[in-house]
Amino acid sequence: MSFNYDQYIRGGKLPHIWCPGCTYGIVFKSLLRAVDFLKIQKDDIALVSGIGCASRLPGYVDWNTLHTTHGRALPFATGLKLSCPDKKVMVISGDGDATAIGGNHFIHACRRNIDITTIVLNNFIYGMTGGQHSPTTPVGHLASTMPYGNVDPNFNIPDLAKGAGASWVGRGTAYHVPALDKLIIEAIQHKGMSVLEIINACPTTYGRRNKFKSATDQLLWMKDNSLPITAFDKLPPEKTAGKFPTGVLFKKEAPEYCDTYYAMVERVRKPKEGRA
Amino acid sequence: MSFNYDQYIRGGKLPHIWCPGCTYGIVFKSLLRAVDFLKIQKDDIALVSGIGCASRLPGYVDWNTLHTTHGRALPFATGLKLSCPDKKVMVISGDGDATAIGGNHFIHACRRNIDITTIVLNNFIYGMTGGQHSPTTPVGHLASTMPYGNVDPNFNIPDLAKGAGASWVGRGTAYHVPALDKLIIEAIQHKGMSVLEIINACPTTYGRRNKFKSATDQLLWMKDNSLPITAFDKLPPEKTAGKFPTGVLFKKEAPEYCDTYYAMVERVRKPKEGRA
Amino acid sequence: MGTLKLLQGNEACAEGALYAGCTFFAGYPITPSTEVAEYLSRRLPLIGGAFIQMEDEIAAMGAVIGASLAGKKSLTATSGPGFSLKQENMGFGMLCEVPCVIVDVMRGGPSTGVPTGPSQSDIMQCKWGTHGDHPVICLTPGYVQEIFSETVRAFNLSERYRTPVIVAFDEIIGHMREKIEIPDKGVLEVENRKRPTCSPAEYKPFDETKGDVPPVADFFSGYRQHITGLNHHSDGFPVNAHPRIHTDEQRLIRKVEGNRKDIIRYETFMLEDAEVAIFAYGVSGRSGKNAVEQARAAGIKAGLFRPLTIWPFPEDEVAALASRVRAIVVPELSLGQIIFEVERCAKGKCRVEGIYRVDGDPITPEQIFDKIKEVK
Amino acid sequence: MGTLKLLQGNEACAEGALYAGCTFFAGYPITPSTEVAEYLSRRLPLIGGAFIQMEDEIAAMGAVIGASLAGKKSLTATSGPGFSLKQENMGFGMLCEVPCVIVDVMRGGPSTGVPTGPSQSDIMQCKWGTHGDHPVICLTPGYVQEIFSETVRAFNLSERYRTPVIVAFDEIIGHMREKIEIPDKGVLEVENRKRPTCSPAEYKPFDETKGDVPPVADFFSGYRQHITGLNHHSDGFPVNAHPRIHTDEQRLIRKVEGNRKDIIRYETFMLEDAEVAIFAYGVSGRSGKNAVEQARAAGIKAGLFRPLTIWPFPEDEVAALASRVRAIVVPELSLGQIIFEVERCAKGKCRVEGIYRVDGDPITPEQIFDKIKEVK
Amino acid sequence: MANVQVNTAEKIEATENAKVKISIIPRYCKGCEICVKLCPTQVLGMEMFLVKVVDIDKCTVCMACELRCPDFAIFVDKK
Amino acid sequence: MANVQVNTAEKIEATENAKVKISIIPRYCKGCEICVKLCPTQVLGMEMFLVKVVDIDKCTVCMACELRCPDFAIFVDKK
Amino acid sequence: MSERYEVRFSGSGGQGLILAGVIFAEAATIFDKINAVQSQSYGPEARGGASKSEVIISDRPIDFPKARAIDLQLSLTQESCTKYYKDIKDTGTLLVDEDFVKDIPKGKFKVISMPIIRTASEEIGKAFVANIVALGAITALTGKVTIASVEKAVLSRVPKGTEELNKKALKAGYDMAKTKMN
Amino acid sequence: MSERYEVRFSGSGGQGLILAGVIFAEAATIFDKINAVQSQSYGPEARGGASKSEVIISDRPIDFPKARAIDLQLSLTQESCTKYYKDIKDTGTLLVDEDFVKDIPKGKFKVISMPIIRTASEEIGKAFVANIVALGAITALTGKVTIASVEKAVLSRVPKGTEELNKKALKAGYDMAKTKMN
Ligand SMILES: Cc1ncc(C[n+]2csc(CCOP(=O)(O)OP(=O)(O)O)c2C)c(N)n1
Ligand SMILES: Cc1ncc(C[n+]2csc(CCOP(=O)(O)OP(=O)(O)O)c2C)c(N)n1
Ligand code: SF4
Ligand code: SF4
Ligand code: SF4
Ligand code: SF4
Ligand code: SF4
Ligand code: SF4
Ligand SMILES: [Mg+2]
Ligand SMILES: [Mg+2]
Repeated sequence: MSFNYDQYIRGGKLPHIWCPGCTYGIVFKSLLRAVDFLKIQKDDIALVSGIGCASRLPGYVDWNTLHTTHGRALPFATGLKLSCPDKKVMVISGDGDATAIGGNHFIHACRRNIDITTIVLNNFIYGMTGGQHSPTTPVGHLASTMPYGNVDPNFNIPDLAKGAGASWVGRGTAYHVPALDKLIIEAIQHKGMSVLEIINACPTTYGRRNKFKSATDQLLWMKDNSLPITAFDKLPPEKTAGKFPTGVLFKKEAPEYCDTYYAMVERVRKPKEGRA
Repeated sequence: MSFNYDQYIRGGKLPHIWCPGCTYGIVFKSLLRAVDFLKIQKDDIALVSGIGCASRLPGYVDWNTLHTTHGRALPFATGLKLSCPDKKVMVISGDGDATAIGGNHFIHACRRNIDITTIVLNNFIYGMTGGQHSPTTPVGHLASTMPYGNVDPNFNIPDLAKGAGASWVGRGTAYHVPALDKLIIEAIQHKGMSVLEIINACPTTYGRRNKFKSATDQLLWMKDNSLPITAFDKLPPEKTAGKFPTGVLFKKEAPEYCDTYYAMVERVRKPKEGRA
Repeated sequence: MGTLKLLQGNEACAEGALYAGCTFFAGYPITPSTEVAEYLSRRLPLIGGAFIQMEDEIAAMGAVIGASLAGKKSLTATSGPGFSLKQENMGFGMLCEVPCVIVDVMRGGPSTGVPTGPSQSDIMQCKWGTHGDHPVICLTPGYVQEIFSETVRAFNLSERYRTPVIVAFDEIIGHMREKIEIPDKGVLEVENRKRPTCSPAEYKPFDETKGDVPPVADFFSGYRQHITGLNHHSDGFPVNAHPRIHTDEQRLIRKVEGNRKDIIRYETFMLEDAEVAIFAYGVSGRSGKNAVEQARAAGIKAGLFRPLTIWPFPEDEVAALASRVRAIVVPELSLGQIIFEVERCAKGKCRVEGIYRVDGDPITPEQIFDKIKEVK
Repeated sequence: MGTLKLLQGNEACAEGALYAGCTFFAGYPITPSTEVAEYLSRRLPLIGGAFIQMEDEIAAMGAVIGASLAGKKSLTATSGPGFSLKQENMGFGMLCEVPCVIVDVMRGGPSTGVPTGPSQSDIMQCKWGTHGDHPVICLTPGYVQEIFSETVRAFNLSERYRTPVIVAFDEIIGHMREKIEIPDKGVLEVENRKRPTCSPAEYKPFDETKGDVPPVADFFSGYRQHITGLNHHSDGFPVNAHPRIHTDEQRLIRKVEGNRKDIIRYETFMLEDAEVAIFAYGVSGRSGKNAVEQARAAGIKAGLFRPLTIWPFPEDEVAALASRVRAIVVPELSLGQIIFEVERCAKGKCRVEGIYRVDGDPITPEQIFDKIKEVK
Repeated sequence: MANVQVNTAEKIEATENAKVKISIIPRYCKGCEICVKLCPTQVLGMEMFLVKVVDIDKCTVCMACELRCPDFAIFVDKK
Repeated sequence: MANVQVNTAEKIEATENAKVKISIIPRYCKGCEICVKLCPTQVLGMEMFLVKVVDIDKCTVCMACELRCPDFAIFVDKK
Repeated sequence: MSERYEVRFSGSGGQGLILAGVIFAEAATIFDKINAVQSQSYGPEARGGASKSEVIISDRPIDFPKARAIDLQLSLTQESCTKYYKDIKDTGTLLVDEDFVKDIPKGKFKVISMPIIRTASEEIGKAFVANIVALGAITALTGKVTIASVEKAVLSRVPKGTEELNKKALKAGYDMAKTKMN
Repeated sequence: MSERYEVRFSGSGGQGLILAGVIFAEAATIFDKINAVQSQSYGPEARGGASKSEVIISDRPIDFPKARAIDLQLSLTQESCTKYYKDIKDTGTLLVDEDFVKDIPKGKFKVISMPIIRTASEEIGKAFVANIVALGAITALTGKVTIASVEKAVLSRVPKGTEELNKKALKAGYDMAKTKMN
């Protein structure tokens, strides 16, 4: 059962900076297991992030890692991927990083369907800066900039990704760890832009302010309030009210961006037969 | 039948700068008729735009008008609207302005469901800068930066708006003028973020390069390739292939942003009865 | 008598804005400026004002301009990376003469740098950050009480000159708590933009014949107008390749440079007979004051020039200083920025020596004192 | 013998990039720079390179950095508003020492300004546009042939010093067509970044013990590394409040300022015996040359200093000039920007007089000649 | 309401018969030919790159030309 | 494979019985109590804000603690 | 020729005058090896309204790149003629389209009127080669660049399949101007 | 007191030490009318790792705002103690939690060890008031700010309903330190 995390973790970097109970560490372990399962070599994978607690993850893992500016991981990753289309490029981001300041890059990467596995760690808050509301903070909940209860409606990240054109969209949670391993594996295997939202707990800036006694309570909330999409789809609306679906939520076949681009390159570079 | 455009057009501003055959003028007239129909007073409406040929429209109309920076009309409009929630605020934008550089503001305005009527004039190209491909240029078509045929997949603007949370989404064309008047009226009447995409012809930088002999040919293409959503939905996929639906594509009830915000303000300003 | 409070610099900034009549804030969180937003998110709803957290800093700057055009006194606050992002829309505000206040709480940079570390290394960006020629007013308080009063003054200047005003201070003062007195209403002057008195038909938003600061009409007030980020005629409509562009941009610059007397404010400390002057603002100015005390105690005639207005730069004052001191010492939490301006204005008349520090700690009085001894 | 072509300045820039080995372009269209992108969108696919139009300028700058980290020579091109937007990520490139070239074709500003009008009013922004301390190399060609050669040089400097390099020119030269000669391959030197020779285990991306410009490893080349926009140790990992920040940022500045001899290039024209010097770059430099001819014809000893490198600023050269001429005349398509630097370096040793123009037309030789007569 | 639509400051070329009046503002017309090509009954034509009325009697007052003229250059009034 | 997961440089506190070995790295443990609360059989407890094994014999090797420890601080090996 | 000589092509956006200017400059620089600088008006006015393209030729290097004293101006539309004629030198020439420029501005310069567009549409059969007809006329009128070079430049720039058409157009303009010059 | 006096509260993020510092500064400035400057460590290390909050008090205006020569340092954790003790003056005092700081650093300063956290959890019944217990001890040890003022400041900052608890905690710390001082 035991897994050798050490082979992937940069020497001397643990303990990581995340708070006690921050579930990012759970996801981190899942990511390592998934990439290991797929036998992707360390030199052949890059992990790119923006700014935020979530975005600190790449610093710990012994791949090619790039910690960019807030919200901009996807453009940097696009430059990398288009330059090295045969390498694996992943992005890890927070709800704020990916969908607030980074929203435009997010939808455009989805539109292009470029082969970047994008993992959004949604903890419903801007953790790094101390708990301001994000585009996913539930309405009515408290945040340091919503002292009277949040009035801002939310993004549904999978809906947004799908509406923008992503070809693979999924959702997992930090509670459902074995399922999460499988989802990350599938997201990576998918060729094209895959978006995996992972529900996380930030006890420090969100949980405590919103009456979750501990990180464990937040994990149990995930357990009690989610349903696999297969079950979710079968139930009548009364039974699914207030719950969120998990699993592979959307999937389609669509040409991948680098493929299309380099096919064009091939076409125009060929000596033009049958032409003057 | 005749309509008095003069009452809305700023003196001495015609002829406008748009090219011969540019269909923006057709939409402009439709917009004036719609606002006139709704009896909105000139002093009570603001029209905000970004940068592009489409964004030049506000300069011609005798309302409160604001021509901002490229892609940023919605944030400026948000500042205006939240400051004067009882006034009508509209945004007019191009496909590039709204969905390329302005994509983030677009999805966030949709998410907030702020009461701004947003009209996107989609001519499938960056007109103002001379015909570079936009997020809506059809794949395979030519643009000044896609000399070998466009390889970039497209946004479906209504899908994007819906995925982001807009509560009213529609599509019209510069060809279907009477229908367009009605769509603009309905978009304005809707309370919340309404997004109306209007298909337009840019003969200068898109049409000519893509074998449309004239603007008229582009208008006739709209006629031949669109279907009212009611008809579209009834037909089997074979019959709708390559066609696009028009009309009101999506509509939902959702609280409007300023309403929610100022309800919160009311709540917290009330003397706290029953409390120490 | 006002109210006494123990406040963070950032909180004092928010209090200053409220005192000045600010009713609109749009922002995007960023360390070390976030407390300005957090404080106002609690206070603005209580006075019926609007607080909105936008999707990014670009949007925040746009919303602030939109709200100001609707007549609201508007504020945004940010730090380095966000300040860089705001630059394009700040230029719009400058060209379209939109009153508003932008707070930049400076942190270690460039790029993400050291988010929680102090710096004074955006100070040249305050002046030159956006493209094209543009007028800049930038205030640099050094004490929490001053953050309050200079924020009030920033709003006043922005209304008086119809232009965005920047308030820039370092992370140390932004985060530190000191006692401040918030004066009662009416004690500090609060100014409002000049609004038109002519008929709507006669109104032109950029009518230079009305003086360098033409009156400004609110949107929806009956004065329908067109505002554009293109260069424009007095009526607000675009102009292309035309002498008007030159004269109008000159007016924008003149609004600020021509009113230096009114805009420039500074504190001097033991400067009258000084042989060595320290030119320092913000937290470095505080160290400078201690250094002067140390120098005087050691019998060295040192003095401090502490600008509260850094842009427009106190050119004449520095030039005059340069003619009568042996050296000007410029301590900065950067690798040397404002010293370029000091050097320029000194015109070679005295030595100009910098003290630079960007390791996350403030420049100490001792560092400055050592330099004073060196150049005296 | 090379190839003769009649090219726009913007096209020559694209040709220069290709000559230098550029295989990656990311951009977002904006007048008056768009032709750089359009030209490369035709040419890059033919050599198997990548051309991508991003969703905005921020993304374009990010993609360029990403591609450079993968080892590609990368370019982006823009104008004022887009240049403002790129600033944050440019700062990342500077701090993380990513070689790449940024072209800014200057148009009338601020804000949207006059998109099709020329200007030289981003020149201070080139130096100070992003927050924090940062090293800047900026080249300012004045002829179409020079746009070609300076673009090649920009790539070389960017590879040599492992830093973003800006090429800035005005709309007039960007859009005008002149004959240029594109030298055959090998005629102009083309330089590549120094790559590590040590083992991957030993490799540190910012190892100052390897010199001021540590070798740079490509992503996916076996040298796994961490790159962050936070201040970092030599191994690339974040550092917080630490002397390292100071010394490392000093190194970044020193890379550029310490290599002025290598980086600074300029043309002089009849300057040896001049009593009045003109300091002008870009299109204003061209007018300056004609003005010198007019002055000499009228018996006035005028000369021209035309910088091709504007940042780092040719401080010593200007200082030396100031000590031997009566006046330096600085014509700029702005309301006065680079004149601040000239004034600073002149240290009061001679008169410094500006000629400013922002109405959409270039400064004429006659305008400069008149000023020469005035100050001679 | 007839004619109020036409900017009074502009030169107008009017052609009329008993049933209909077609007004053209030459300074506004950019000669795009949209009206000409979309007129179902060939009432309109081009001359020196500008629209002109060729045969007013064929006009059915369908308004296609006025509705789709992008330039505020042609107006049709039923009498 | 047993034990390779544990950073050899770190101090490990191991508790074992015939069926299972539970390893804890005290320097990594942040005392979040997730493992303690999610352990279905109350094997784990807290002491001075750090996790400790209270009753190893109750362990069913369900792995809940290891899987959900965010800090690489607890590892369970079946023997 | 050692003097600076300035030619301006003006008309409305879409008439191909920028291309004409580019071809003229290319003929001068690449084929005739003299110096030339070509520039054009950009901006919203290039959409629809008056537009211009300018070529400065000279034996000496050209530093100041803007045309200010026009030796020869072509105007294919009334609007462009009225807007730009003021820069024409007293010794210069204004060449206008006979049908589209009726209102000839007053000045000391010489005026030549020719049916350029009509020639293109009626004689050559395609209105869109009016720019090449005009280029032929300008080549003749300036006498600074050889017609052989201009023809080479034309052929290198026009779309495949239209070579003969353009050669004809160039010659028609050249001949027409030559007769006018006599 | 005219001398500058520097107090540092250190421990781990989440122990409420920043609040303790703020209360102490408030007691000094607002209630005791002497000058004070409070600052704190920000940064990733504030999450979990060592964190500190500093208060400088003085009769004179305080210009240089950073604590460099600590008169009194509280350390509730070993990590914070080890990380920060170096700034303590030779004449200063290090106050540590008896249970959590076992490894006392060497120095000329005086060391006082007290069961602060244990007092909070066992005596008062809530571990989270450890910061207030510590504040009480510090008030006693510094003697620069009156306990009455500190109590007022505590009551103005803590959540409604926890007033009694906090008063008790403050007193417990104060008393405990007083005995240690004898
Ligand atoms: C341009 C810019 N704006 C703002 C910030 C400040 N900032 C850093 S992280 C962050 C939000 C992080 O939230 P999220 O992405 O949800 O990540 P989390 O910390 O919750 O994991 C913000 C606003 C920044 N670094 N740069
Ligand atoms: C920051 C910035 N980037 C780029 C531009 C250049 N620009 C102006 S309009 C435009 C595109 C316009 O396209 P669209 O919005 O589709 O409008 P259209 O002209 O087609 O109506 C671009 C790229 C700009 N003005 N500002
Ligand atoms: S602040 Fe929240 S998201 Fe950030 S490390 Fe702490 S718990 Fe995790
Ligand atoms: S370029 Fe296209 S969009 Fe712009 S005015 Fe011309 S036709 Fe219209
Ligand atoms: S109204 Fe109809 S029939 Fe009459 S001219 Fe217009 S399009 Fe033709
Ligand atoms: S549609 Fe309008 S602009 Fe076009 S030809 Fe007809 S009248 Fe003229
Ligand atoms: S493996 Fe299961 S039973 Fe054993 S300690 Fe862990 S959670 Fe408890
Ligand atoms: S889950 Fe991990 S970090 Fe949390 S208490 Fe258990 S071992 Fe410690
Ligand atoms: Mg988050
Ligand atoms: Mg468009």
